Amino acid sequence: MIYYITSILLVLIGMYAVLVKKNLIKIVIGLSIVDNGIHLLLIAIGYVKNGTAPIFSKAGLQPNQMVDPVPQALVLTAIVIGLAVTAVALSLIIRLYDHHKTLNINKIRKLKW
Amino acid sequence: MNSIEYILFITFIGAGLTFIVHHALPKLRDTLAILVSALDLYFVIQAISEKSKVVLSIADFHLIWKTTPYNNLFAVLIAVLGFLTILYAHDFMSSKDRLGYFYMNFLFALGGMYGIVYSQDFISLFFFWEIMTWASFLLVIYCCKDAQPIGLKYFVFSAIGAYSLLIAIVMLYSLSGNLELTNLISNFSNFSVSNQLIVVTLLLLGFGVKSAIMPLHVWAPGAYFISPSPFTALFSGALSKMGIFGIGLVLFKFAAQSGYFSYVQIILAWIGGITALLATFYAIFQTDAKKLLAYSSIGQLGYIIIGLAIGTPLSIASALFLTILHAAFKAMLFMATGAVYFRTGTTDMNSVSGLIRKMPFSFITALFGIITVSGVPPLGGFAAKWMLYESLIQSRHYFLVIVVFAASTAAFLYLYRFIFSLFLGQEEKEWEDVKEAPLLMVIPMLILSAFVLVVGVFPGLILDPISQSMNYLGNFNFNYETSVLFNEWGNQVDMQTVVNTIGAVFLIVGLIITFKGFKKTRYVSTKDIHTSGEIPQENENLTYAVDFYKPFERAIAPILKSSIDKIYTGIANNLEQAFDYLRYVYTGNGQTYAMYVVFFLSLLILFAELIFGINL
Amino acid sequence: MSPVHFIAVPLFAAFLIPLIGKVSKELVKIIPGIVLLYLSYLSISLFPIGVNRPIVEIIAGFNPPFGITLYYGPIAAFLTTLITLVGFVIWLYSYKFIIREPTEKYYMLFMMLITGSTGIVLTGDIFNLFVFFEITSIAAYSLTAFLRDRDGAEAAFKYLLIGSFASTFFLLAIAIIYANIHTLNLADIASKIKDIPLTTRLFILILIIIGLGIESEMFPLNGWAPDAYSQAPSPVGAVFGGIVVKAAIYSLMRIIFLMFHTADVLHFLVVMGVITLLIAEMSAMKQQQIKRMLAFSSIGQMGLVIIAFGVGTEPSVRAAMFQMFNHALIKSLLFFAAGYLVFHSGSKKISALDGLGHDKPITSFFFAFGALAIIGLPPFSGFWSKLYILLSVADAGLMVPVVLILISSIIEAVYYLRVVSRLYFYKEEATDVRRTPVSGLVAMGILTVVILIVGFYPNLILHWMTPAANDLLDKAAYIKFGLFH
Amino acid sequence: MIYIYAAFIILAVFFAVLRGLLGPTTSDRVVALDNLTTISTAGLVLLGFVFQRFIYIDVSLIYGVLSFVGVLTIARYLEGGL
Amino acid sequence: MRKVIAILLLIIIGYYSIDTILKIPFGEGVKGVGKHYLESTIKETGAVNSVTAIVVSYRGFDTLGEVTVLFLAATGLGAILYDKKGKKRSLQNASLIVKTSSKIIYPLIALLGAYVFVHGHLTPGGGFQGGAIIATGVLLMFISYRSFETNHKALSIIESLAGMTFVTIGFAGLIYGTSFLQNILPFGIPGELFSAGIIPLIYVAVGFKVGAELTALLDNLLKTIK
Amino acid sequence: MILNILGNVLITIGVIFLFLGALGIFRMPDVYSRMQAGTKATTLGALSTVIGVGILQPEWFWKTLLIAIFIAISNPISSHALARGSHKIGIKPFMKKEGLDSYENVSIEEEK
Amino acid sequence: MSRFIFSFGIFFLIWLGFTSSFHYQEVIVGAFLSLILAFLSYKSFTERGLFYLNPKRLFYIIKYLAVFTIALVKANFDVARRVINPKLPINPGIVTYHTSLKSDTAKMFLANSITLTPGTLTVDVIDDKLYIHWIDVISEDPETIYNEIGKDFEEILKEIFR
Ligand code: NA
Ligand code: NA
Repeated sequence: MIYYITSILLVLIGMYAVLVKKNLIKIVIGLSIVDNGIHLLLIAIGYVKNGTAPIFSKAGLQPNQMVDPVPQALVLTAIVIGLAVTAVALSLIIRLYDHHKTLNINKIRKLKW
Repeated sequence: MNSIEYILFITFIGAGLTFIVHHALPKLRDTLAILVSALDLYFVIQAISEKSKVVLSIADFHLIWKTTPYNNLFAVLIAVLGFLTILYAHDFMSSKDRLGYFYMNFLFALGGMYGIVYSQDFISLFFFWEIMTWASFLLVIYCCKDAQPIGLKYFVFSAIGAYSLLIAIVMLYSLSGNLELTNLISNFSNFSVSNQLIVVTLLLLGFGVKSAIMPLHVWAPGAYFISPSPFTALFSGALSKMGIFGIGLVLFKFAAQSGYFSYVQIILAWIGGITALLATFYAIFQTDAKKLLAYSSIGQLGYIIIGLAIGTPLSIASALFLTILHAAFKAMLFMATGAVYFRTGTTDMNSVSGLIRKMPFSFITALFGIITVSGVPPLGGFAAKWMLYESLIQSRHYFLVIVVFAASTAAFLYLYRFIFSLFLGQEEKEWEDVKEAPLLMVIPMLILSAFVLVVGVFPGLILDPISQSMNYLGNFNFNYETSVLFNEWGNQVDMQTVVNTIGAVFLIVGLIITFKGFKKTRYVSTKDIHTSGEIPQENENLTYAVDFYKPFERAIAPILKSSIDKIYTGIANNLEQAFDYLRYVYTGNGQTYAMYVVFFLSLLILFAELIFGINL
Repeated sequence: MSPVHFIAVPLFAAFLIPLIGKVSKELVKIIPGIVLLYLSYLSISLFPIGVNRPIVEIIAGFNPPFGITLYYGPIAAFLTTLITLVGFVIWLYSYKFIIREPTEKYYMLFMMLITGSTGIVLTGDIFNLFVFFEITSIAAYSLTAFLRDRDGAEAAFKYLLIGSFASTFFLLAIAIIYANIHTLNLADIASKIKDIPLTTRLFILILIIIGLGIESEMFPLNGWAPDAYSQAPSPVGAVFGGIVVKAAIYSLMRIIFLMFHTADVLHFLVVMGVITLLIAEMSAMKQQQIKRMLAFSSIGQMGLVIIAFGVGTEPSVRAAMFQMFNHALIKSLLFFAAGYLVFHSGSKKISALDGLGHDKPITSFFFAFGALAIIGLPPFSGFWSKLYILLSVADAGLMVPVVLILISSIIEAVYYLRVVSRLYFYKEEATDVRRTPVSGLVAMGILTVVILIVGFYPNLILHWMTPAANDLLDKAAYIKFGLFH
Repeated sequence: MIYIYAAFIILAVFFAVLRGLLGPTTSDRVVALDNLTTISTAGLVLLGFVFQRFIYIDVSLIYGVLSFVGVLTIARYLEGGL
Repeated sequence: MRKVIAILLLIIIGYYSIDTILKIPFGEGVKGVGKHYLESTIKETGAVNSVTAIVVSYRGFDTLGEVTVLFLAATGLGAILYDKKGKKRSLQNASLIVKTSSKIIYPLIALLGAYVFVHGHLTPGGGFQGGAIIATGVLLMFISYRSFETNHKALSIIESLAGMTFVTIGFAGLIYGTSFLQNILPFGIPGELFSAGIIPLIYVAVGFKVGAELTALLDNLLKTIK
Repeated sequence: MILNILGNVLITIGVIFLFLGALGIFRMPDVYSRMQAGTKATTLGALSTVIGVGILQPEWFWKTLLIAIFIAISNPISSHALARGSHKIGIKPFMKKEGLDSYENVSIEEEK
Repeated sequence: MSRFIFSFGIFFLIWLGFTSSFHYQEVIVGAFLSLILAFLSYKSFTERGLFYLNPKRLFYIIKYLAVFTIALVKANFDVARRVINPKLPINPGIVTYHTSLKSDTAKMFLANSITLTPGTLTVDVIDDKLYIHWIDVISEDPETIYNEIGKDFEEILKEIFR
């Protein structure tokens, strides 16, 4: 339960950063926090009370003792995707800083109207 | 292939070819265009006897093209005028460039018109309507940078017209599931009254724009003025008649089935009347011959609309008669003006004068033209106008009679000014070397002059096909021999004798005046004038033509001030302003865009059940 | 011969390109062309089969809903064909247009973008859809900034910012769906969606509308679009307008028609479409830059498509897809022509185009042609699709949208004509001697010919639209085939 | 027994986190973080023992390695070495 | 102002999200496809790690996409930061201690990475994790040596070959089996290293690929700092 | 049995030192002394805990040993790097007597 | 060659530690991977290779480990003392320690060992000087510093790296 709420709170905190912080890096951090919130949510969805990792690494482990492996697999993918997006975002920030000499998003709006 | 297919095929392929030929063999280009229009004329006439019909399946629609008496009337008009104007264009345009573009669009416009008149379904009608509109638009903007805003105005109004047509078409489709004319006509009475009214209004609006009825006329003066003269002749003579063609169709094939037909008639008739009157007033104050003719065109179409709207056999006949005559005389006038332009490089009535001796054929054409316009015997205009008065009186639209009469009288003022400014008055040094226009320009003018003369003498030539097309439009039994005019006079005297006599008198009087004018013409400077006490300024041009109707203009200045044009401009500016505010939502700040997303999300969340319903 | 080639072959090519690049730079440029030719061949040969009966391709040998499947039905057949066709032309155009290094990376990104879009179109699994969406998006972000100029980076960053929101919401929707019904297969979800409580379903719907609406350029989610379209290299603008957004709209509509097919939702789409259309067209009116104008025009067209989908009848869906087809071709043509016009005039501004019609007659002609076609002037193909949309919208009794569509059409015509008249009627002297490369002209020529042919024989395309429309509308069939193996 | 271990670990985490929150300098926070990672590495091994899952040892090892490089990177960043 | 609006909107979204999500039962047994996977992982894939079985087998297509995403990011960065090459990585040297130890630890981290991706079907690891660990090793070298250069050519060749291997394995399934990415190798004895059919193969490819790509990413990002 | 006890004893010592390390970090006056406390105590704590587990669970021993070795090598390195970094950004060590910072000038010199 | 074999051996040992298994498959794969890795990195991994396997050096290595362990335990009790009773007298400062070790690896071990022994923390190593944060500076005399802080380690390390 608390995981659900925490994950949504993480999403909201991240979004707040994206919506309000002026620094591009902070915005990207905000995006990452959002991502993490969603990942946590996925993991929480797969959680089973007293469940263990879904790996049959020794005899006697029963499927019903395990957590749902699907969300974990999905999170793995989602993490990689989040990483890729963050990397691209950072490279764009490097470019933006080169051209604008600032990281303030309010000052980077040559394209408008 | 039958004639209709030939016509469309030849015209459109020809249009493309002229463009290509222009780049490959420029010398053949004009010949090709003339050939195309001549072939068109041949096949149009062929089609009349052939009773051609084409059914073509495209997308999910059947495109149907066929000949009806009504179609043929307009097709012949287009073909004749098209042929003559292209002939005229050969010399007129010889010094211009981008002629491939010019001829291609010219032929496209022609093809579009043929398509429109032969169409028996709304898809092809709209299809060709668009082609015609675009081709004419491209010709309006042909000349120069100055033409662009004018072209844009023409375009916007055309688009409004075309799209109201389209809305009507789309409605018809949704009401009856297909767009074939015969089908729609037979289904029309099943539609609800409001649907009927909406459809008819939209159709009239659409066609009305093209025929420049007030208050949708504002595109016309500029567009007529700026387009090259050969095309102006076609534009005003034939292209604007596509509106009339459509209005006739709408009124008698559709609106007549509606219970509210009489209201439609009255409103339309009054719009026609106002158009006629106001346009005439505007025409009076123009200093440019072409603009004058442009307003005159608008006014004349007003008469035609009245005639159609009144809806009695006689009035319809008069309207159709006027349609044909207007095509002829307006083409003549534009051609004559074009000839003047061709030699002098201007159509400004204040700077050109006294060309009568230099350009006699052009003068004759212009003279025949204005005689026809003003409805003076012996030329066709007389009979047509008379029929209109007669029908108005018969149907007790006395007030409209007054309006039409006033407009006609006023028309005389500007027509007089037109011919006087250009051809009469002093001969100026400046235009000493001016010669008559080349033969290929004169021939079409003379052909048309001969035509109006012949029609004046033998109106039956025209009234026969008109009565046939009226039979097609509805059960209008119009027999010109039984009409009041011909009846009352014809019973007593030999009709032709009367007309001829009156005509002969007028002709003689006219010629006397003219030649008298000839003799009295002296070479004087425009400044050589007695001005009771006033000292003329250096740069003041004091030909008679200047401020010709100044007092009159003062009198109706208020009307001019509240020009509809200005209202439109105001609306357009306000709209643009509004658009301008709208695009400020794109602030350029990525964070703001993100905020929009979140805002939209919250909005959807808050009103989720309201928006998406509870039976998701 | 399997639909998976549409995804795997361009991907393989993307992986291959760096290796080839070690050998020959020229070969790198040719490979995407070969791939796209092959895919075109594939789409032509698979098309009749897929239209007849959907091919449900199993991946990794696990039956649905346990494994991922590809669903190659009529729509997928149509869209993959469209993507490969447009992709091929874009490649042709890029051949000489993309001269800025690293060209190798350009083609890699381009190939992966093709992979992503065909993946979006083909996949039968919602999470897989998410993955392909991300592939497409990240490729798009990178391509937007490909020129490495100031504005490109800005546009790409905004795109990324909003795009990340899209993926977040979409992923959240997937998470909630999985949490409730424990499946990710689209057909399976469609058959079980009613098991989810109403309020949750509403939330899922909203999240999906936001998530996929962003890439579908729905107002007010489209702030990124004008920037990205206008700052990306011109062929990439064509990629966005011709490929990416089409795939995005398709996925949005597929999900809505599978899971949330109710009158209210459809009405919502119509309203959003109309708003999108009007605001975009009005914004386009005042643009100073030609590509930005094209961008707004694209958004407007998407609004039109959304309206048509929203009407939700068979004719309207058919019309929507026809419009997508036309828009993909025509907008590509416009972006191509604009690309060289900008190149020749040396400025992105519309005011710099004066007289180019005389200097660069062929390129200008293509632009003018495209402009007339997109306005919907007969006999170009755009006329038919617009007409069909109007007819179908009116047929559904929605006269107000009809009127608004036409008003927007007038606005659209006006701003296109402004550009065209600048090309031809403002200045007459020739100034520039650079030439438009043949490959670019051929690319534009192909599009022009196709637009004309389709204009005269709309049935060539329309014929296939009816099964495609039914594919979208017939949820039961999708479930039946999607879960069948 | 396990509870005693858990109690100590939790207390350790508590104080380290407290220092992380209090700062006052960035270095202090990083020191706290470094500490936390070591505690976690050991904690994961312990957890593996408690759950009797060998795989946790793998996790611990990898976690230790990654966190080491992470802290080192931050340290280098602090001194302007990046 | 922006803050207030943001907070208000986020409260709305948060409230509704939490409201919706709390309707999801928490911690109850696995259902649906997840249950199927748990019950038949060993039987159907030969892997003992269900997550890996899902990642590489059941949803192997996602993983191909995921590999693509990383490749895409590396490519994208290469394009976006193209002409940044040649700049010094850092201003200051690392200390002798860090430098010396890095040299020793770096190959060990690489070995750990290899261990992780080779055992992806047996342990919580996998290609991505292993690749990431290898890249971490490279990161250690990057931060320790100002002028540490990766062999770009080799990296790019590894990326390409690994990616092509993955797709080729996919096609092999299509050619020798019935579908793309289908397992065509024997499962072996569950729990042994040589088991689970194509999973380890794919994970080795992924490991190399991810290692090379993340290295390229780091290289690109770090290079740009003066 | 003996192994069992030994293991548990080691773990107990381990967690206690882990706790002490954390407490030290919390209580020490400046960043350098915090590092001192932290590094030493947590290193030993972790080593002891990990090896304790290895003893309790003999088949895990080798791996736990690896972890222990790694911790023993890596912890002082990261502490050193942090100390150096802190000094470079100008965090002065807490001193009772002035001039006890022989690294101060070195640090500045190198930057020049 | 010596360096290569040494690297391979270490890697293989560590691999075995990782897998904790002598299953033939693991051994084969491990050997293979170690071989590749050793080939790629033996140059940077070790400066001297099998040199360390000399029995005398092995003896010193073990001795070193013992000394180190004792120092570490002492250090921890020192820490415990200070943590529990922060009022204990301290006199922190950074002192310079001169080492005669030449090998970088040796210096690294020395520095790390010093860090883990009571009251000291290596801040930096520059040439033959170690800068050490000393929590209780007894004396600033280089001789005292050497004896107090690193003598035990340094002498053994000298033997190992001789
Ligand atoms: Na994965
Ligand atoms: Na540590």
